[in-house]
Formats: sequence, structure tokens, C-alpha cells
Amino acid sequence: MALDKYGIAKRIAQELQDGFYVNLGIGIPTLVANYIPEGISVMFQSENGMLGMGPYPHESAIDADLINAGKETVTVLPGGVFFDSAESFGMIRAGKVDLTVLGAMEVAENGDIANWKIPGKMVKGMGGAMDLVASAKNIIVAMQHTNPKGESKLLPKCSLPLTGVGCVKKIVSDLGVFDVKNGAFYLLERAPGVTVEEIQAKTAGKLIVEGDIPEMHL
Amino acid sequence: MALDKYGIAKRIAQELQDGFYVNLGIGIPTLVANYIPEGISVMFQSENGMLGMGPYPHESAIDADLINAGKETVTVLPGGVFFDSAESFGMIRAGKVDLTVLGAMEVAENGDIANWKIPGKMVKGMGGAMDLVASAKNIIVAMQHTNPKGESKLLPKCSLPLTGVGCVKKIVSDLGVFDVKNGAFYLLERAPGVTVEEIQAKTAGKLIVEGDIPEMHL
Amino acid sequence: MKKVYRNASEAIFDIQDDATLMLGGFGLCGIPENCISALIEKGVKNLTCISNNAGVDDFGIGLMLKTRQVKKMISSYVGENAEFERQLLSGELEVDLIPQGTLATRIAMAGMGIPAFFTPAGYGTEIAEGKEIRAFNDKMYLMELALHADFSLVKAWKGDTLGNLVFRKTTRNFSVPMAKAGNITIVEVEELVEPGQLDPDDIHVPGIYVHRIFKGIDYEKRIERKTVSL
Amino acid sequence: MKKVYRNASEAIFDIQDDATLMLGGFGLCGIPENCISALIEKGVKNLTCISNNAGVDDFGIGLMLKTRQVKKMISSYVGENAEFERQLLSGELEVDLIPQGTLATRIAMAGMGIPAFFTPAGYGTEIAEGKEIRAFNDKMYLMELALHADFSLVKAWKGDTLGNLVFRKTTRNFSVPMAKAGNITIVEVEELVEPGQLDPDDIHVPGIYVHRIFKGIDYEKRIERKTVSL
Repeated sequence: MALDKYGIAKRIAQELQDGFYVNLGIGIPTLVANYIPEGISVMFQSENGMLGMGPYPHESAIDADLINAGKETVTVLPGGVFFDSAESFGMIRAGKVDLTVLGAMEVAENGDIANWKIPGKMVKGMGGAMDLVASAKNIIVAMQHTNPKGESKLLPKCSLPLTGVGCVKKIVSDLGVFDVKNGAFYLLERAPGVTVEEIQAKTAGKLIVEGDIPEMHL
Repeated sequence: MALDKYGIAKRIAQELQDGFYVNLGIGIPTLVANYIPEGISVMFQSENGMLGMGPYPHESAIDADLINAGKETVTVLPGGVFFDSAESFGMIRAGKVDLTVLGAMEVAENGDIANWKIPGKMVKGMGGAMDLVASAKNIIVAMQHTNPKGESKLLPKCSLPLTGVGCVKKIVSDLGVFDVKNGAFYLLERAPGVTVEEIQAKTAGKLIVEGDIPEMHL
Repeated sequence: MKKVYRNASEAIFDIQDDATLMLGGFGLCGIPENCISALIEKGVKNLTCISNNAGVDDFGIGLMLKTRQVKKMISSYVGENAEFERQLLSGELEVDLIPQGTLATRIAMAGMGIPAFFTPAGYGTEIAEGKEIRAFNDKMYLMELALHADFSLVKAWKGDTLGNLVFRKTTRNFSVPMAKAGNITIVEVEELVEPGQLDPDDIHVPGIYVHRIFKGIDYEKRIERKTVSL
Repeated sequence: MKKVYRNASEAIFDIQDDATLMLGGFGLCGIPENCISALIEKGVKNLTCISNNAGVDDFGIGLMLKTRQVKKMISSYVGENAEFERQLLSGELEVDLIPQGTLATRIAMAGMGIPAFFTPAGYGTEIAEGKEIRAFNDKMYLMELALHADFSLVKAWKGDTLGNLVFRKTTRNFSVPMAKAGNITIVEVEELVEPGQLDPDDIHVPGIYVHRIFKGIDYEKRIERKTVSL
């Protein structure tokens, strides 16, 4: 059975390592914070100017001066720190953030990503996505494998305007986990009950299936 | 009579205006701080990372963590602020410092300045001088009119390696006050008792003397 | 040093039609509420507003959109408000979208006197069109220019009469680089104190960047997305 | 997150011969005294040291010159010590002199992921030789590159176990940009505290830049020019 958004987040959380500084995009990526593996400690960076982002506040602790990049009220954990937007993107560009998780409309087999603009629709802007994808050492895309029309979002080439080129290293979709390298999607794990054949059918880009593909453990 | 170094500093202090942010170089420029005209308030910037530099500390208040760009122990005045070297030169480059006063070995009639290197001698470095002269809105050079050999330091062209080009706006020497513009030194004031003829004789660069030149008031 | 003004109207006295403004804040967090009100009251028009976002329909820059005072927005993310979308689609409003980090850094560079720099953001995308591309250490970068404005309008938490500023939590955002970048920087603060009352080690924006400061009033601090833990 | 080391020797364990180091401080103010002692004890050689100054004969980097551990200095102002001058004139020591603001900014740019930028400092001088020159708004600028190092050695006043740093007075100087620029940043502090003990609004260097931290001992804090008012 394909994963729901919580399952995707849970699987991505397995990629976290102790001491990682992590930037989570809006949507599914945000959920990753709920599934940090036991025994490891990570720090979340919010690009509006915070390290050590904590959970949403209790009603009594809401503070209009403390929001995340999704403009949601949040908290700061002990050891957290605030800084300005220039400093925030400075640390992102300098590669100090170990892992960036974000959503995508399309990913190409060469690692290109499109997630900010659909021609003909009102464009709200790229926010920090172009900076993040151009700078992050390690980018995992969290997304549905197909769009609402059932078309593959893992493509030979992006059809939408690009956010960044050759930058996506890994994808966790509702159907599986994929390395993006050598101009192809390498299937690493299947979602529970999902067959290689289904994944193959729903992947328009070049898919590499080497040996026996295990089911993921959640 | 030619001015001594205190006289030069005193005359330069007359150029200060209320609200000015001022960077004073090592040597005579440092003395300017002792002659701030009454009724005005200026803030001194020290390029190692301070605004609001105060006088030297009393013996009991010496603090190794608080020095100026000349590496001397100093104090900070109420309203002062500390910052790092990158920020310090950022504000200098962005033209936020209203006036820079520094010494020179040579100034040319086109505003070029040389004050960091004598070929054949041990070179200690330019420190912040090149940044300051390239960025300051307003630069006054404080210097002796002639070198120890009696040769003019106001030249048609600098003979020493340059610190900056076309940047000096005004000179206060022991003999007079000069605007540097249109490729010439414009004599504005004479030191008390110094004649135009003496200044003329000791100025190798193009000197413009327009009308009656007043003696300076100290 | 006479930097203290009595209120927003007096502090923005010389902002005219066609001015380019930087407005601090991220979303509605840390926006210069008093200055925005005063701009609306003054009725200046054809403004170019540099701000990461464009407010919501009834708060922040959204209020200035309603009164048709904004000719152009320079932002990284907009469209949280219906009026914005309407004006954009009808062609009344121009929008220049810039990657958030590039926007923040172009502003910061203006405050550092650096006219141009290289960033990897947007390489290979439509953002790179017409820009100089160059490789450094085998990675591709675009040349971007410092971004200047006639006025920077910024809200800080505390400030002293010399213009030294302290911000609270995530309100630093674009406000700090904008405060340093303005040809004229106008700051509203919740608390205006005397020199010496702020610790010189804890100041986020040295007063040398700040031209005018006043104590703001009636802060609403609207929250855009209230999210809570149960 | 395991950033805390017991002392300088353990924190610099992997610094080898021929390494490029950034050493924080301005003059003798805020220098990493413990790290310098440990480097001397370890005896690593052929070091390239990026530091605004080179210490005095018997303190700071001067101590490493005495033991002939330094191959090259990258600085803005040097020669406050006789041994430095001797080695320079005899050709044992290389020196690369860089304008102070350019040096600070090249280091800061490394910490911001910006590979190159334009500055007016040195235009028309020998510093500009071989560099790309370009005009922006009718002013001339040089292109300068970010400056990187294998290790940054920095002394802060307080730090927490996550690497968040606070500096005191004018000790911020080159130490803050260097702390952000190091491939590996090693910090010694006078006081090492637990997360949460530093106010998140008052931190000068966020811990994300800091790889190792230890509590230093026996700070001498030598004063280079003691000047007093009577």
C-alpha cells in the first residue's frame, strides 16, 4: 500500500543522523520533525532566522515575534539561536546545513527539480527554495509519486520551470525510496506492499532496479 | 610659525560637525579627539570593531578585551557598540563613516595618497588604510608639509606605492589647509605667521592661491 | 545627534511619490506597523516596495495595496491576499520575484558597500536569464547586484536615541539587513531608551546605520498562522 | 551533537603539517592562547596562518614564529616583532599582505558561501595587479575571492556545548568571521555552559558553524599597548 504523508515523513526521518542541522520545507517535510529516531539529536533551521526550532507552542505561549518560515507560531528549544535572513542564507549557502527536505512538483532523472511555478497560474514566488536547492549538501525530496491526474512526477526531464539543476540526491515518494544519480532513479526500497512493477509503471524517468528491492521498515 | 602636531589636530577638529561618525588614524589624527568643538557631539569609530570609543582608561579600568585599532587600551562611551571586523569594514565601505582622518607620506595634486610602503624598507602592511581611503566619503590628511629632508610631501605625482587614488579631499599640514580638487592643491588658510611664499616654496605640486588667504583661527 | 522623531508621520515626512522603500519583516512578523499607517495617511503613490512578502488583505503592506499606493513589489513570496492577486492579474501591480536568500543578500551587500557578488541560487533557472554566469571551484554562480532603496522602514524591539537597535526572536529577519542598507533608515521601536541602557555587546544594528528613530504605538502584531500544540 | 573536547591538545588532534589555519584576534586581543600553545607543543610545521597580525616576540603567533612552525602569514599588518622581521628578510617566512577590510570580508564571504565579490579597496594600487577590475555606478572595484582555511582557531568569551558563542567587547574582531569560515572551527572559551544558558537573542556565532569547543585555561590576555588616562 502506498504511504500516506505521515509514512513518507517517517521514512525520511530515518535519514537523520546525530548532530545534523536540518532545514524542513513546508508541507510533508515539516512532519519529519515528529519522527526523529530515538537516541539522536538534530537541530532544525528555519530560514527566516532560527536554529533550534521546537514544536508549536501551547496556547498560553504563543508569541507573534516567534514564527517559522511557514509563518506559523513555533517555539525555540534550549540552545536555540536567532539571526537575520542574510545570515540565515549565508549558513545555507556555505553548506552548514546538513540536510534539506522539500517538496517538488517534478524531479528529473538528472536531479533537476521544479517546485515553484506553473505557467498560466498565479505565481506566488520561489521563497527560499532556489537558494536551498542550489546550496544544500544533501537534498531529499518528499513527494507523491504521481500528480492528481496520475501522471508520473519522476521524469526524464522537467516540464515546469526549474527551481534548481542537478541537485536532488534522494526521493522518498509514497511508493518508494530512490537515489538520484548517474542520470537515473535508482530504486532502493518499496513502500509496504507496493510492487516493483507498479513503481516501474508510474515512473516516467529512467528507473534502475538492481537485485532484490526490499520493503522499507517504518 | 608652523603648527605642531597638536595645532594640526586642533585645526582638523574644526571640521567636525554634530552627529559625525569619524574614524581617526594612528598618530596625529588620534589627537583630534582631544579638541572636539563645544556643543557638538561626534562618535568615533575604531575599525577593529567599535563605535563610541572613549578616552584611555584609568589604570583601574584597563581591560585587555577593549582596545582600539592602534592596539591601545581604551574605553567605550554610553551608547557605544561592539561589532566584528567584517561588519566594521562593511560600514566603512558603505560610506556610513562621515569623516576619515589619516596621515600620509605623500599626497598628489590629483588626490592620490601614499602612506604604507617605502621600497627597500621592511613593509609592515597597509592595515585598514586602503579600505578607508577607497571608501570614505570625506578624507582629511593630517601631515607635515615636508619630509625630514625638507622635501615637499604635496606632489605633482606620488613617488611611493599608492594606498589609494584620487581620494584625498583636504589636507591640514603644519603650514596650512588645502582643498584637493581639479588636479591641484587650493590653499584655504595659512598657519599663523606662515606666508604664502613659504607655502608656495614648499609645495611641489600645483598650488592655487586665490585672493587673500586668511590665517587660521585656533 | 538628533535622530529622535516624535512619531511615524514626522519621521517619514520626506517620503514622496515614486520612492523606493525597503520594509522589514517576514510575513507579518516584525513589520513596521506605524510607518505603514503613516504612509497610508500621507497617501504617497507609485511606491516600489522591497519586502520579502506583501502582507495580507487587511494588514501590513496589504493595506497599502488596498489604497493603490504600490506600483511594484520586489519580494520572494507573495499572494497571501486576494487584492494582491487581483491587481497583479489586472496589470495594476508589477512584481519582481527574487529568491529569498538572494534578496536578503543583495540588501546586506548594499549595507556592506559591496556592489556585486556571486551566488549559486537560480543557476540553470529563468532567474539566471541575462545574468553573468561564472564558475568558481567547478560550481556555477550568478552575479547579483546590491539592492538599494531611498528609505528603509524597520521595526525593532528596543532602540536608543543614537539609533542602536535590539530585536526580539525571529523579528530580525529582513529588518537587520534593511536597517543597514537604507539611504535613509527610519526605525520604529517598542521601547526607546537612553544611550548606555543597551549592552554594547548585544546590539544587533549599530546606530551609525540609523538616521531616524521613534517610539511606535498601538502594536497589533497580527499572527498570520496561529499553530498550537495541545 | 558531540562538540565538547577536554582541552586544546585534544581539539587540535588532526591539525597536520602544511595546514592552513585562521587564527582569530586583533593584535593580542582575543587570540586563541590555548590553541597556540597546543600547536607549539604538537610541533606541526609549515603552517599557513591567516591572522590580521602576527603577535609579538614572546606572545601569540610570535611564539610559533620562534619555533619556526610558520611558513606563511596572510595578514594586513605585521612586524611588531623582531623575529618576524628577521625571518622575513632572510626569506624563511613568506608574507601575503591584504587590506584589512578585504581580509575580513574575504573570510566573511567564505562563511556566507559567496565565492567572489567586488570591493574598492586597493584599486589603482599594486594590490590590484592581476585582479579583475570593474566599474559599478562609475566607481572602480576589484574582484576578490572568498578565503578558506582547513581550520579556524578562535577564542570566545562564553560558549555552550552546542557551539553557540558570545564575545566580549572588541574581541569579536576577526574571530567572528573566522569562526563562520572554517572548514573545521575549533573554539576555546573562558566559560563553557549548557544549552539554554545563553540568551538566543544575544549569540554572536550560532553553533552550526562550530565543530569543536573546549574550556580554555590560564588566560594571560597580554596587553600590547597599555595606555591610560591620569
